[in-house]
Amino acid sequence: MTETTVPVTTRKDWSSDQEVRWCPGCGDYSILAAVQFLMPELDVRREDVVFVSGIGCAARFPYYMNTYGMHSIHGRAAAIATGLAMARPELKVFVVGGDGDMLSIGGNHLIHVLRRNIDVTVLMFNNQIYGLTKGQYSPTSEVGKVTKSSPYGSIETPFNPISVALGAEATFVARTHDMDRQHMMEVFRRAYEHRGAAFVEIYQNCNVFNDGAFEPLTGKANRDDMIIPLVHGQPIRFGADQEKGVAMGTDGRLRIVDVAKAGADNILVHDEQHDRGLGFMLSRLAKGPHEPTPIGVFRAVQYPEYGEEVGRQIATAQERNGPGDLAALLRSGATWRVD
Amino acid sequence: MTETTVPVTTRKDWSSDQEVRWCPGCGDYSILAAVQFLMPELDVRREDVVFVSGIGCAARFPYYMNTYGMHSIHGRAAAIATGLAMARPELKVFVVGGDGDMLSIGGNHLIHVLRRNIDVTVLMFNNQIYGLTKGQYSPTSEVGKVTKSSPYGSIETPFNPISVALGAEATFVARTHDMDRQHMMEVFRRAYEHRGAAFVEIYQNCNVFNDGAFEPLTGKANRDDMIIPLVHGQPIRFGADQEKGVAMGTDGRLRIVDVAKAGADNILVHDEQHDRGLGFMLSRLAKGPHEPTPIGVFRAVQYPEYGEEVGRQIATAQERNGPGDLAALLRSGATWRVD
Amino acid sequence: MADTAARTDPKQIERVIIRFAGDSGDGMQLVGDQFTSASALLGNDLVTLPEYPAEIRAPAGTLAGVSAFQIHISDHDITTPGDAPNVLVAMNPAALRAELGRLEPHGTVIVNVDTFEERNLAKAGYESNPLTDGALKGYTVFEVPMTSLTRQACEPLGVKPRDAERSKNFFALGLVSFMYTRPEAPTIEWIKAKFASKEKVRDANLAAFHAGHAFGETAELFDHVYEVAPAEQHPGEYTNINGNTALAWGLIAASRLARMPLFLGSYPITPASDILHELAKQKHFGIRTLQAEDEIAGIGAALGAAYGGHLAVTTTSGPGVALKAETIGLAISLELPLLIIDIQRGGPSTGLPTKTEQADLLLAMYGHHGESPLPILAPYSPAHCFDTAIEAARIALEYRTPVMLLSDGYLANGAEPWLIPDVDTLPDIAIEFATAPNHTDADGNPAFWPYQRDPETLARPLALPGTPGLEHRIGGLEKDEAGHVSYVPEVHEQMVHVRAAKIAGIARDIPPVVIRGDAEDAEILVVGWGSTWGAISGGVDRVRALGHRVAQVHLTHLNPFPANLGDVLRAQRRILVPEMNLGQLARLLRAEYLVDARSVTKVKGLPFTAGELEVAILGALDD
Amino acid sequence: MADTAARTDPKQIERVIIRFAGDSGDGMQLVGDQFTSASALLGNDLVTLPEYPAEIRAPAGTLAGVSAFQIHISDHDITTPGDAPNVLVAMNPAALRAELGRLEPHGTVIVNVDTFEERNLAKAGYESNPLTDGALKGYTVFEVPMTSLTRQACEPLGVKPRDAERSKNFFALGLVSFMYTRPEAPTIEWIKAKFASKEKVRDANLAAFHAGHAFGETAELFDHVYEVAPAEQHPGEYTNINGNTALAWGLIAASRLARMPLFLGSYPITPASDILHELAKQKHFGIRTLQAEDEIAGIGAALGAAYGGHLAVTTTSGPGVALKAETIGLAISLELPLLIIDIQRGGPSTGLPTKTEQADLLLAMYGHHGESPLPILAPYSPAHCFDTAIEAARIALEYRTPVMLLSDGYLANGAEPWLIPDVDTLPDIAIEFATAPNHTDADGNPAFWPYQRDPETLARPLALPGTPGLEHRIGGLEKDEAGHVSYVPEVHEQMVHVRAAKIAGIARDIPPVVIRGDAEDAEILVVGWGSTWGAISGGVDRVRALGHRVAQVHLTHLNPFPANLGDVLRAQRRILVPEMNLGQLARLLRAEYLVDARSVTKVKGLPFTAGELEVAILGALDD
Ligand SMILES: Cc1ncc(C[n+]2csc(CCOP(=O)(O)OP(=O)(O)O)c2C)c(N)n1
Ligand SMILES: Cc1ncc(C[n+]2csc(CCOP(=O)(O)OP(=O)(O)O)c2C)c(N)n1
Ligand code: SF4
Ligand code: SF4
Ligand SMILES: [Mg+2]
Ligand SMILES: [Mg+2]
Repeated sequence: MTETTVPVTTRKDWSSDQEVRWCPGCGDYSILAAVQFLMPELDVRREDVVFVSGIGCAARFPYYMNTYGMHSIHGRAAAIATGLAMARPELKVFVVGGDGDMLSIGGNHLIHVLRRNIDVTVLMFNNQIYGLTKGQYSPTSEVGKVTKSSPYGSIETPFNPISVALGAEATFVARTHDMDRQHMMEVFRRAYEHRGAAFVEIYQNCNVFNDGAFEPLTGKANRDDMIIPLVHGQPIRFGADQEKGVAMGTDGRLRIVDVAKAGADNILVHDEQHDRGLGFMLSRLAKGPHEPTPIGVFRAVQYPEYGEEVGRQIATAQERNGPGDLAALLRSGATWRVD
Repeated sequence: MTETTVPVTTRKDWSSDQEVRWCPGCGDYSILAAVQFLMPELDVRREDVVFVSGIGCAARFPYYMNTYGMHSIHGRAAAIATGLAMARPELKVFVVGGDGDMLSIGGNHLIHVLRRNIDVTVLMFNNQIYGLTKGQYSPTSEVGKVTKSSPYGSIETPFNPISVALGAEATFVARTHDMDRQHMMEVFRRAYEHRGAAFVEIYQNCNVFNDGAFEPLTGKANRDDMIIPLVHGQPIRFGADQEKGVAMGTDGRLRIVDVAKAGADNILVHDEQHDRGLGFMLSRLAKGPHEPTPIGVFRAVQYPEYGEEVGRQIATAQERNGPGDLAALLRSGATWRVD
Repeated sequence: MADTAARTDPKQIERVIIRFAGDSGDGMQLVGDQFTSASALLGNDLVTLPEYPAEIRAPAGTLAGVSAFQIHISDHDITTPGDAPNVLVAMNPAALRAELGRLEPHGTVIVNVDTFEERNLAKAGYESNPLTDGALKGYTVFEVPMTSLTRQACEPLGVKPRDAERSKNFFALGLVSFMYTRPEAPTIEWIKAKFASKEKVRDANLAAFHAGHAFGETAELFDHVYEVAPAEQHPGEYTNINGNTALAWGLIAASRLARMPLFLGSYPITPASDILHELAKQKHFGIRTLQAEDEIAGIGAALGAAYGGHLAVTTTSGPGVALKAETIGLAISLELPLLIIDIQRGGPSTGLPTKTEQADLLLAMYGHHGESPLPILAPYSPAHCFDTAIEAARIALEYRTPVMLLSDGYLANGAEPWLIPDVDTLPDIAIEFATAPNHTDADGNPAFWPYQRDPETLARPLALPGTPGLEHRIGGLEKDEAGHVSYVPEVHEQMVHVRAAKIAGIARDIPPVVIRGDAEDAEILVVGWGSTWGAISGGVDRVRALGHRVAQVHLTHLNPFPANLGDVLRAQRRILVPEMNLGQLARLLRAEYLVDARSVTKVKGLPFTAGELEVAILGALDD
Repeated sequence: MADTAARTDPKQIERVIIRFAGDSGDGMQLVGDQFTSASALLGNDLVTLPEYPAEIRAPAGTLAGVSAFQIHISDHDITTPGDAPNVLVAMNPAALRAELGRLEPHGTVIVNVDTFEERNLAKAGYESNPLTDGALKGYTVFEVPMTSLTRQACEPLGVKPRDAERSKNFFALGLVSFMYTRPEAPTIEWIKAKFASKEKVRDANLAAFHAGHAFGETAELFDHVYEVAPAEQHPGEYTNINGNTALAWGLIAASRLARMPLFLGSYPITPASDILHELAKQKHFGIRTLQAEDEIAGIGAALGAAYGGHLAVTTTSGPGVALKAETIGLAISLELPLLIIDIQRGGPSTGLPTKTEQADLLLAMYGHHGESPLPILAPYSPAHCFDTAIEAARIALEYRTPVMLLSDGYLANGAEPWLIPDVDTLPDIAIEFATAPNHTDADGNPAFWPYQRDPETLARPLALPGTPGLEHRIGGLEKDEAGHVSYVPEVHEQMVHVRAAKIAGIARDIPPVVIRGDAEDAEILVVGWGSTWGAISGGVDRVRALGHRVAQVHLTHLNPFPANLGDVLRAQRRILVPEMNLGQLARLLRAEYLVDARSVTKVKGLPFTAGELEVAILGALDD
């Protein structure tokens, strides 16, 4: 590897020779396309990229990327990626999976990978359903959802993945959706560039088992009124004419207001780097994809990255004790000689 | 059980005959005492109370309560309690364990029991260390902590248990500490009375492996200036003369202010029922027990309780289909006769 | 030709094996199921084998997307879905390519000729058209334009051609129903009921079904139609049932027989999920189901419910059993009744998730740390899942122990006619819970000792939370009879032995093995367990028909083994153990009885065929 | 009496077994360790057995709180911590009560008489004082007021009496050091170094140690002191090492020998945690340790690091192995090198967490779903943990497979003198990673096939992420040689067989078993594995000393077995298998070789003694 510049590539270079096996019309296709279109724009070589996934429809993702990849077991991708990223900090590690994989069986690994700020990019495809096992409700399914495993309707309050991630100390938290390639690419790029753990929730349509779940939000006709784009340093406004906005009251309540009435100056300015909970409040603005919902980056703060800290401790230890002398180690306790 | 009133009991009735085997001076003793003193005040019979625990010093708790109890395996108490509470909604189920048990290995069950709003009272003894395994850092240990497993200092951002619980949709979230029996009893009583999952973090001193972790907060001399009591409907004020307070700015930032300067009217009024993130912001006020820290109830909202909903669905199904006829079930597909 | 074959009397045949194959989206499982129902109503004996790909929907028209349904119908008692199909219905080139190899020599192929155009051929990997290039020489081939005929049939209904095409599977069903003289009425009724809420679809399907039937009648393709007479069966009421439904119903029955509410803690996984689905549907039986956050929570919740006095169950497949190992250990230590149901599939790891295998026996037996024995049972046929669920519950309750039940993907989805039992004749499996102290302490006070055992069964008393006066604590640490934690070396050793003795003692309480075939003086004994029963029986019968003396033993109880098994085995000249693994039962038998049990193995994700076992048994006889 | 015993020449004895026992807070492990070091420096052979309670600190003075440390020192090669102690040092009544039963008949008891007052006697459950009520008849009892003498010795230092009392363990150490003529200097040095940062404590401990020594010299209690001469040992440099340290160092050595960085993913659990602690300390070797959120994450992270090219390890005990089962299955399917280290403890469930047991062998062997073989190794002594770690790494790397290493609580904490190996003589275990394509695809382009195996070892090529041109995907679904997912029945069957053959083939690459004792014409063969080696060897030697012909085989490789094991076994008249479980190795041997291996079992959380095995072997000879 004597070259120092990364070769120019196109989407094709990043596509593996494997036939893509998602249902026709599945939102996963557009996410795959967004990633494959993005990769050539990043300053990275194919061999330095690894996709690690669990099990589920979403988790088939690595097979379609012409990079290194591991399709592991259900829920454990974050744990496996933790080891890989710690061992090989120079690699770019992605973790890909579904809402079941990451928030049901894999919930604990997810919150810990975020807390530890491991240098991985987590892409969670949220289709609010278990696709691969043919349609049971998931931890993000709405209350009342009728599925094979909830014929009388689900009675479980869904997780709000953004809230979970923020409650788990995530340093980068964002949301995007499968109907907007530009937005996906932009969010993925930011997540990729973030040092430490980046969590991205992607609203994804499962047209077989949960068709139209995000239509109220992502449908072309609905977007203006329903999607609240978050832009760092900008007032939080939306609507066809940016006529609506979000404001904070001294009673500690965020409200959606009419900008004209409330006054443009009173619109809350988005601050990704807010360290004490604004992102969380924004994540609570909508109770589900039937209310105006923020998308974009909720939080992006710089904290020490785990692998780097590990490296630093090793360096410190080596400064202090030299680079590990095996013969000396074996003699580090009391020793005696027999002649 | 023809009696309808609960017999009068004293602490002694709630103490089992087992010798208590915590280290002398351990904060667990005072938590045990608070629970044992509280029980006679609650309208409940001994036989209807069950303590379920995982593994750890804290998890030995059930042995000392003269009730039903299960000392299960590391991290799984919340899952076991889920089944018990669903099966027997008339029982009062407590889940007891340490910070390692509930936030490390048991993190996923914890967030799911909270999300589902199972009718259990979760008491998490947070000593910011693994006690039983003799002193490794835990997911709540502060960065830089030197332990047997982190001789160069821990590099992990700790969880803030209140934030985790709120991020996981918990309907009741509170914090108390082992140096204030009255406060403990009050919080435990509220948690017990809450319908659905109640989460209580108890700052607990492990005098053997992490002595004094909460001293800056809970030490008699420090309390006034360091503990911010949360009282529903009251302005959030603290200090020997209530001279300090918490206020929200329109920039979405909570600040600790001088009441005199800010004006008493501008002090934020605590609202446990705030449904969109105030409790979370309050949980971020302190970055650790070395900054002024709120204690009390962060959130208490009424959502449908899981077991009750299960019961309701069964009732609906029985209304619709009758009470389950086995012979008819076996004939519910196409059948034919051979003579 | 007015006198077409179709109008002549049907030709009587003893049995036929038909395989429907098409794209995953083609609805092959659906029509397979309905053909099964119609045949069952006719009184045929039958066994089915559904096979579908692991992908939800692999790209249409590819080999990976082929979904198939095989049915064996017969006028006599049969035990397998058949070795090689006699008839293959191939809805597209991929189906033909993927399935042709299984067809019997000179078998019949019915293809949807409309799909044999360039793109589809390419997707299936054909370089030239097999219908024209001679690849099907030797087979009887019927080329039927199913797509276009279906479209035509639907035209008058105003159904759009693209929508109409979706009904082509019903065309195929109509055609095959005609060929094998299945009555039309039940299928018509069923289509009406099934699609009641979608009128257009219902009408299209009906039209396609009629068109297929009519095509058979009018097109002069077939020399004659066939009839398979009803099998001789015990009198009574029958239904057609697959293993997962039988298991779910068996659990419901067990809960009734135990007079305990049913609790299921589960996490979805193929091929076990349908048990969760079925039980979730039957809520009016007072069933509580929890779709847990993972397998550990699933069994954890079940254990909590067991502690609360429910008949508690967890269902899963191999990866889930692996995850549940630690909690199973706790259940063994607590000595609480609990059913762990493993619908085995191809491993290791994610392996072949939609295929069948029997490779979790040793995991069930040994997959927990420490000395931690538990009973293991395995049903031998789809319907036997019902009985085995009840028997597993009986043992779990009576002995206060977790019990493993090993079914597999083949049993789970395969179906057979089932003589519906009279529910009043099912056993009472209720147990008594403790209501009073069972001990007097040193001070003369009454006490409850949760590990003071029944001297005969060694079962401990169960006092449910809520029982006044019996408050006590249990846990996973070693404990003495009083239930108190004890690290005394002798107590531990005694408890280890008692736990082992309790499980071993169940042998007194289960039926002895019965030899099928030649009980005396056999040349060889064939020992099996689980879903291989049908194929083994078929193989044994064939070898006996050749004049050999063959004995057969099929085990439902795998731990402990029936008390007489050692004697039976030691009396044999040769022992052959066919398994869909590398010889797991054989290992257990060898270790336990020091007999030279030899293995026949097949680890292909597919059940044995009777023919394979015939060959294997004959081969073993030569040794 | 100027001519006191202490001033006469020491009496030479061959060996002595001393047991220090006191409250958990009394520091028995600490003085035991130091007595060990001093004895090691003297050149004695020695074996130790620390035993401590599961509670961090059970209430002071209770039976549950007793902590003990046993040391066996000898002038010749010994292999066990000894059957029954010759000397018991009891720091309080509870220690006396808990431990007296182990002492040899007529053994010596040294008690801290200060503690024998009413409250302590009651806490220990004594109704009267055993020192006065005749309970110690037949023993040689020395009543020493250790607490008060320690207090007196510390007085001049200005140490408060309550603080001074804490040093009474050093008084005991001084006294026993005197009795057995241990040199004082090393202990003094050690106290100075260990307590360097706490002056007061250091000085109090020194004073107490001197006082104990002086007490022995001046009090006219002892007839004479004893001397245990140095054992004959291979020349070289020695250190005293326990199993967990040896294992940790072995892993570091393996990482050097493999030229791969070491990665540990682990979750704390007794008795394995110390390996994590030791490796976390040695960061300057470039070691990365992750204290994971649970055992599943521990092995998951290790697997990720293995994929990244690190020598990856996970350490745990039984409950953790159970939890790791599913990920082990993935590692087997991926065929990545990975060490899984199980420090076994008493089970099932939480069981006896601080006690030893060997009951996870069958779990290691069969505790994963599907057909999923993996190699299993077990060290036989504390120092052998070092070599076994290297051997396990060698096999894992060369065969690209997870490997199980089974140590136990006894090896983990027990110590023995170890001839420090010359690091230059350790084997090179480095492997080559793929750097270039190994295949040409249909279009003639170079390709990398991750499952195209080495024809001899059947190992697959490993291409590390970061290697240009070899990008590929691996996963837990069944796959073909090219690494592509495949559900083809024949591919699955072939892969199942190949994975089995790869592991079985390791037998060609491991040393044959060597028979210790009477290789020819033995009356009985004793087969063991793991930590029972010392006790078995002792038992075998005793029975041989009685004139019997006894052979002994001790297995380090448990899967696959050494190639000649079958022949060795089949040549025997009797086979006896002692295990700290209910007969797990015996089951494997019986199933594999159809030999009538009989079990001797002990499941008490304690190791066998040589005496117990002597009895067992003699008993078996009578059969
Ligand atoms: C240990 C384990 N448990 C269960 C399964 C079955 N399983 C496979 S994927 C899946 C959930 C899929 O849902 P999600 O993660 O949301 O992905 P999607 O298919 O919707 O993309 C389940 C339950 C498994 N493979 N392994
Ligand atoms: C499956 C499993 N893993 C690990 C352990 C070892 N273990 C017991 S308690 C514990 C952590 C204790 O910490 P915490 O939960 O904070 O309780 P504390 O002792 O501090 O009260 C660990 C790691 C175990 N018993 N079981
Ligand atoms: S089942 Fe749903 S998520 Fe899965 S591939 Fe099909 S459409 Fe996509
Ligand atoms: S180790 Fe710490 S937490 Fe555990 S009992 Fe002792 S003081 Fe309490
Ligand atoms: Mg999903
Ligand atoms: Mg703790």
